[in-house]
Amino acid sequence: MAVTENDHRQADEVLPERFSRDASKALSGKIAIFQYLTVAVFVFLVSAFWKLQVQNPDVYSEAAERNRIKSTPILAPRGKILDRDGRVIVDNKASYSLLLNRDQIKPEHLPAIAEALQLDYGELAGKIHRMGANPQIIIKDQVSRDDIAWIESHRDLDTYPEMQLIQAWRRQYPQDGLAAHVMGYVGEISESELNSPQFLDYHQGDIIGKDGLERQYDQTLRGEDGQQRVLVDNMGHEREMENAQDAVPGKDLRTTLDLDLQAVAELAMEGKRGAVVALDPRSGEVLAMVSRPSYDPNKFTGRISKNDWNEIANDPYKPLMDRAIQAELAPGSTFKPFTALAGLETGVIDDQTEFHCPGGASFYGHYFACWRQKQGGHGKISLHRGIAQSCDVYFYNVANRLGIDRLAQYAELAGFGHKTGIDLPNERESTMPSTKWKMRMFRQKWYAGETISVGIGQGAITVSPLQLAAAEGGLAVGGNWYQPHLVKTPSPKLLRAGHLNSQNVQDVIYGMYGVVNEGGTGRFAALPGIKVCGKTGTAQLASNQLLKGTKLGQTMKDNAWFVGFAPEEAPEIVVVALFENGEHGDRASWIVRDVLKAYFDKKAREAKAPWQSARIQPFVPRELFNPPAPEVQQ
Amino acid sequence: MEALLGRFRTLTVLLIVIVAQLLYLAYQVKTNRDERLIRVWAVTAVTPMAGIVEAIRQNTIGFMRDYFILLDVRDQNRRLLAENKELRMDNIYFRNQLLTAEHARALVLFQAQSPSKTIAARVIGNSTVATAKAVFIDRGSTSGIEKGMAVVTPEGVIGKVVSVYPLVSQVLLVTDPTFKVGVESQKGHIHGLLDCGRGKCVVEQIQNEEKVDPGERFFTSGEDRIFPRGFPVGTVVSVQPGQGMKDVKLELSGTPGAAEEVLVVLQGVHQSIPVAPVVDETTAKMLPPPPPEADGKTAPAAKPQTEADKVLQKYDTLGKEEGHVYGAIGSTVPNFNAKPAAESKPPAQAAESEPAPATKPPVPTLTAPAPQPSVNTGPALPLGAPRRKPPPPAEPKTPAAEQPPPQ
Amino acid sequence: MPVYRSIRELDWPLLIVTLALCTLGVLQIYSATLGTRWQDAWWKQIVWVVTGIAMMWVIASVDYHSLLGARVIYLYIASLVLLVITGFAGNKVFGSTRWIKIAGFTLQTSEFVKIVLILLMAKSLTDLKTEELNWKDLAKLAGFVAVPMALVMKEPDLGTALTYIPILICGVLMAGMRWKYILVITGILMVSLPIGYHFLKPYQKDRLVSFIYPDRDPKGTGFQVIQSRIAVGNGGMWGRGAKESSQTHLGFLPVPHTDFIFSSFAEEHGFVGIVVALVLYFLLIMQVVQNAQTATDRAGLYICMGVAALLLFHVLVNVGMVVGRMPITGIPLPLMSSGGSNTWSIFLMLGLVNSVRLRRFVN
Amino acid sequence: MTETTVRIVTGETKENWFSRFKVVALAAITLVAIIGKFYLPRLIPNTEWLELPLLLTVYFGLMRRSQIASLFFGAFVGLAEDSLSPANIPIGMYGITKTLVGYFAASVSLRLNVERRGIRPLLCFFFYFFHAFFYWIMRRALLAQMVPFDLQESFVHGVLNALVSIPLFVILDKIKLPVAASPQIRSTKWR
Repeated sequence: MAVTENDHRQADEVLPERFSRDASKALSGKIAIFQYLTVAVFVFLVSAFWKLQVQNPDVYSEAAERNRIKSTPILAPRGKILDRDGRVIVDNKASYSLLLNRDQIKPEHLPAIAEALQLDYGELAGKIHRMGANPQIIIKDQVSRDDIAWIESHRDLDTYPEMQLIQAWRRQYPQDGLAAHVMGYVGEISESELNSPQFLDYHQGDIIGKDGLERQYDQTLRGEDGQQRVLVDNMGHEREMENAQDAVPGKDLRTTLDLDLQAVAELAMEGKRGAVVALDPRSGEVLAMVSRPSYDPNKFTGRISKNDWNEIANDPYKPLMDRAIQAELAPGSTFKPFTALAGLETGVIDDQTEFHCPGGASFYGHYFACWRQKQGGHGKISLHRGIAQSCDVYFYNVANRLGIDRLAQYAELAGFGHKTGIDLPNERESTMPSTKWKMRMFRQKWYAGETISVGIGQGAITVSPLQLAAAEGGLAVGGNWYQPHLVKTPSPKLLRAGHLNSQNVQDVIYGMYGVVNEGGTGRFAALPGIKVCGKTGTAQLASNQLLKGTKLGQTMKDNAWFVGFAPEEAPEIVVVALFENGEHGDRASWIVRDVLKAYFDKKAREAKAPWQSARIQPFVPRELFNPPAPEVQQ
Repeated sequence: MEALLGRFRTLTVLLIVIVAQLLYLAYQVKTNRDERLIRVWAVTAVTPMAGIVEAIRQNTIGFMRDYFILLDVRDQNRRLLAENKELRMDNIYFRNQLLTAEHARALVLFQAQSPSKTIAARVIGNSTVATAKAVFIDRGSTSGIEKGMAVVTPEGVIGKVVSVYPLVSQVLLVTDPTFKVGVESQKGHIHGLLDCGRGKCVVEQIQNEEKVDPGERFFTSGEDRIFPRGFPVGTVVSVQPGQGMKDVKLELSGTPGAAEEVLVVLQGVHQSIPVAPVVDETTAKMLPPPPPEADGKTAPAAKPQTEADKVLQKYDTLGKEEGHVYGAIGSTVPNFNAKPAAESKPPAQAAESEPAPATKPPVPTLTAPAPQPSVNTGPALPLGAPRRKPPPPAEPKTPAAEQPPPQ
Repeated sequence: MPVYRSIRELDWPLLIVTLALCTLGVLQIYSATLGTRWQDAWWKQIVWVVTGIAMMWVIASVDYHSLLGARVIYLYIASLVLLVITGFAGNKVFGSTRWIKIAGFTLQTSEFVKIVLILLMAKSLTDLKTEELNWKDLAKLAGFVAVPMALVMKEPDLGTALTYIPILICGVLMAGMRWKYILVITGILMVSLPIGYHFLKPYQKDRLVSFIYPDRDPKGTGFQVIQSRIAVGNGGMWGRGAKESSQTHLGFLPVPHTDFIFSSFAEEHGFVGIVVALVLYFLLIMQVVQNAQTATDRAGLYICMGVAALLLFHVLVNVGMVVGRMPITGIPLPLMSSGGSNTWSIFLMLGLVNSVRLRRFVN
Repeated sequence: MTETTVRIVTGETKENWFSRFKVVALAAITLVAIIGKFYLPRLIPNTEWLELPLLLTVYFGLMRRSQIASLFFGAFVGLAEDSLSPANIPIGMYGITKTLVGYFAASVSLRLNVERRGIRPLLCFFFYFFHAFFYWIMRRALLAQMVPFDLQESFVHGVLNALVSIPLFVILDKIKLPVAASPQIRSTKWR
């Protein structure tokens, strides 16, 4: 202490005023300034906290939340599409999709990402711009193994952290366009679809059915995407994972198609243009439906590139068109059974009525030829042989006697001129001419001469293969027309009941039996042991709207039609084949025969091996020709 | 505290009063609701007087009221708009920022020599963040290093360059959880992804069906377009089947964390080394995709099939065996219930029946069920065909029912 | 002058506030480091606080006048030597050598230099005989501070070096200076700052730049600023609750138990919590200032004011950094941040303050 | 600071150093002032500038010469004003501002002879300005309401309030209790 006191004393001596109590008071002003400064510092600090914690803490808690929780979608698989036996037609395959997290996207990264993944930069940038609202944007589906390796090694925080792989489902369609038109395809929802009311609960970037069953039953097939939340720390370690919402897979869709028949029909149509439709006339179930040329829907699944699309859409043969429901072609001679039926029902002819065919006839100042004109006609010919030999002159006369309106009345009963109402989008309405129709369409009177060619399925009358199959099928089961459908309904929907005279129907069917089994025009469709009935048709292209005026149209040959059903006594199946440019109806009959054979072979197979599956259930009404007049549901 | 109370009493009281009000204010702002109770008290207290005033006011200048309300609303609207704008700006600002983790920076430089295709570099430091899986090397853009280049040692892979400074580069190690490497096994050429995120190194994306044995070595596959193909990666320690994918544990042959001398792969050193050391931080260097593999393993990658395809194939082969061309003019009636004869059918017979099926009259007599000798054999059946032996009577019947087709 | 002083004479309000802050600190260290590799930091902190209090008592019982003689020069020289030794033989952590091992303790020498500087400043100012300092005095005082500053900056440790400046400024202003001088010095500083910027290390430049534009390099140094602000904002009014803070526990906050302890405190206890803590700091500083006012002589006043200025600077820079209002400098928060040297040096300073208080009735 | 306060311009004796008021009269006047603030503009247009509560706070601060009493009075007036103000401004804004005004007014009164007529309007002007500015700062800083600060307008309003304060303070002088009873001077300590 000595030193201290010494110092102190010394200081006191030298500068007494500086150590005196009063002198230190002089400094109090400065101390006060320091106090105010302290207050200012603390106010400054508190205000900073105020700004962060009280004024807008939501911004920061959101930021903290985003810091740690990364949410990614769990994509739901679409339902499969099955055939009537439960065999898978359209499947899903697990794959990876690449998505970009919007809040991490850096525009300058995009060219490099596009280059590495072989994407078109312009398209990619456009897509990112378009999907402004989506937190995540799927930019590539079905990422290949190479790309996965590239993505996973470039996802680090310094390179392209916006990339993220998620498990996705790739739609898998049969190869070679099998049943492509029926199945349709899926694609990214378009701007215009998004704005339409039926897609209210869809979002940008969703995959939806674009055509066929995929579109018709989109609600059933599509599942609901889930969400996964991952707790991430600052190193990118995923600490915890929770499924905020599980994905709900779409429901499978069981169709009435029979893959056996479909396969045979597809094979039979290979290399041809046209369509095949097989129906169960007793219920309207579609067993097979083929349209050729076809396309590969696998190319379309998900996000199709522009080039692929253009290639298919600009094909002159229009592979995208479903000829089975969209072709509008003259039915040709396949219409004759309905002319005959109308004649019998109205009484203008009976089963004994005979006409003379010299190879042609004149009506209203025009000469109408029979197809056997060069061979000198059919001579004297009855109804049965008229149908069997497809004598044009016979039906000219019947049509002449009927007049167009009575003919149209029965044709419309069979479904001509109406949509069938099948559960597929974009079915086309065809034409059944009548005086009313002409007045409505052209503001002109009907000329009686026009009736003559309608009687043999030419002229203004058009039909699609499906319509023809439904019409003939309804006739075959005694005049009850069921609505064709692809997805099994609890009970078949009867569109129209004819209440026809069963004898008249029998007469027409007998004529069609003759077509196949008595050396008629359809003799190539005959099957051993099964009484096949049928009718050929060779339709001129005069009314072919599709090709009229195109270059192809001028070089086109006649379309070949064949309608066949079997067995004669209780028809179970009706098959229509359209062979575009097939020249003559019998060209199409081979196709029908193969399909019918496939049907009956399968039936035999299952009768012998019932344990295989309960595939073809015995259908109820056996007394087909006098059904208890089911009520028309219209 | 007596000193505080005495000497700074006023200051302390001031502080307390203000802090109390501030906290109360904060509470209101935070809960964002009007303080009903106090306002109700206050309003009740002044109501009598206000009532009188109000009555006078209403009788005299009632119309002014609307005017003021409107003013107030407009003012409020403007304030809210301004506030909204500011909040939105804040929002965008923070959204743009939360991206990535701590960088470190270079320490000292070191000298090393450079061979032709690779360039040797020395690890000079760890990242400043203790948990970061990154190191610095003493080579930078002046040595031709670019972002995205691979870093290896003769023993195994190390990492990739993630940021380049003129004299130093930062290397992200393969042990970083965000970094995966495309790898390929030595024997089976099985491809997978190396992931060392969770302490242990595993190879992902290997199907359960594929064959990988412990002890097998893995090499880089080149698919990641960072590491050239064929660099050693590690040796398999254990293999276990997992859910869908195999659980393959790997021991790295390199020592990413402890390596001291490394090689940076200057792919394309034969090209001119970029002169401008402008570090393009946005895009990373990328190798071209690896050439298609020589072992042709990818070739037989069967097209994905659904059952529909199988049915179609079945009918196709059936038709071919019977010599039937579907839908063709003049073709014979097919028999779909015949078994697709695979091996038991004598080829001679098949050849015999094949040529000109259409020209040959359908002579098959009742005694000629010869074309179906394969009924009893059980070849590999396609899907959808009867699994059990179909009852034999089917065969004799069919030819019996056959009629000559009408000509 | 009696050698023994009654324990009742200690500045109890100061001690209570100090202990309250230490308690908050320990609790926060415990909560922030749970499950990390610094898990036992809270226990160490308790040890440091307890030993710190003991040191405080020892220092308080020493008459501060005894430290103001020639001894302070020896102390000053000794501390310079220590700093040089640290520069050569210190432990290298995170790229800089700030620590030295003495008798099993790892000490940050630069922290203790603060005390020596405060004492030196008090002595020099008392020895001066004018009410207004002239240029020569100023240069001498600045030189005293500049030498250890240069040594510490060399380590490199800009943050601690900067803490020496408020000691100088406070002392000089208290001793008295002409307004003219202040203006001239401010002018010179304004001019020389941009030049000085060029002498900073690149990482220090980075920090300054990222302080001004945090979004310029969000994954680099800007990251800490942003994450700290998010942590604070995430706390909101009432806080997320202890151990519930996502920013702290998911590792987004850098060093949540030392430099950034206040952001983790703000995240867990919210606005209410930080107001309480800041009021405690305010009281602490005010109490030290009060001791300055009651000091017997100028030497005691200078010591107390130096301590107050240092504390204020620490709080301002550290808390300002946490809310993004100050650049990141790596200055710990007194009494709350985990760390032995810092805690001890604060307690030693408080011991000096108490020593001044105990001798206020000397006349 | 209180410790060392030195009266610079006071030429008074200790006896009438500070004033006391009739509590009832003060309360009534305060109430009138607060209500006046909100209802006067409705009765007479364009009188929003009139800050009676503020003038009252300043007067009380100047006359009472007690920092604590004044700051509490300011806080009370401010909070009362807050509870009547539009709901988009939380309670406490005027409270804090007026607390400070009361405190500073009392602090000033310790140094100045506020009995002089000339100095009071000047102080009123200054405090009006301080009040307006601080209130604006608080709205900006605490509520993030980015209202512009009209300097010119504030200036004019400050002058107007200063003018009003002259007669007002004269009236208020009437309710003062004649002579301060307490001999104790609390704000200063003399050794």
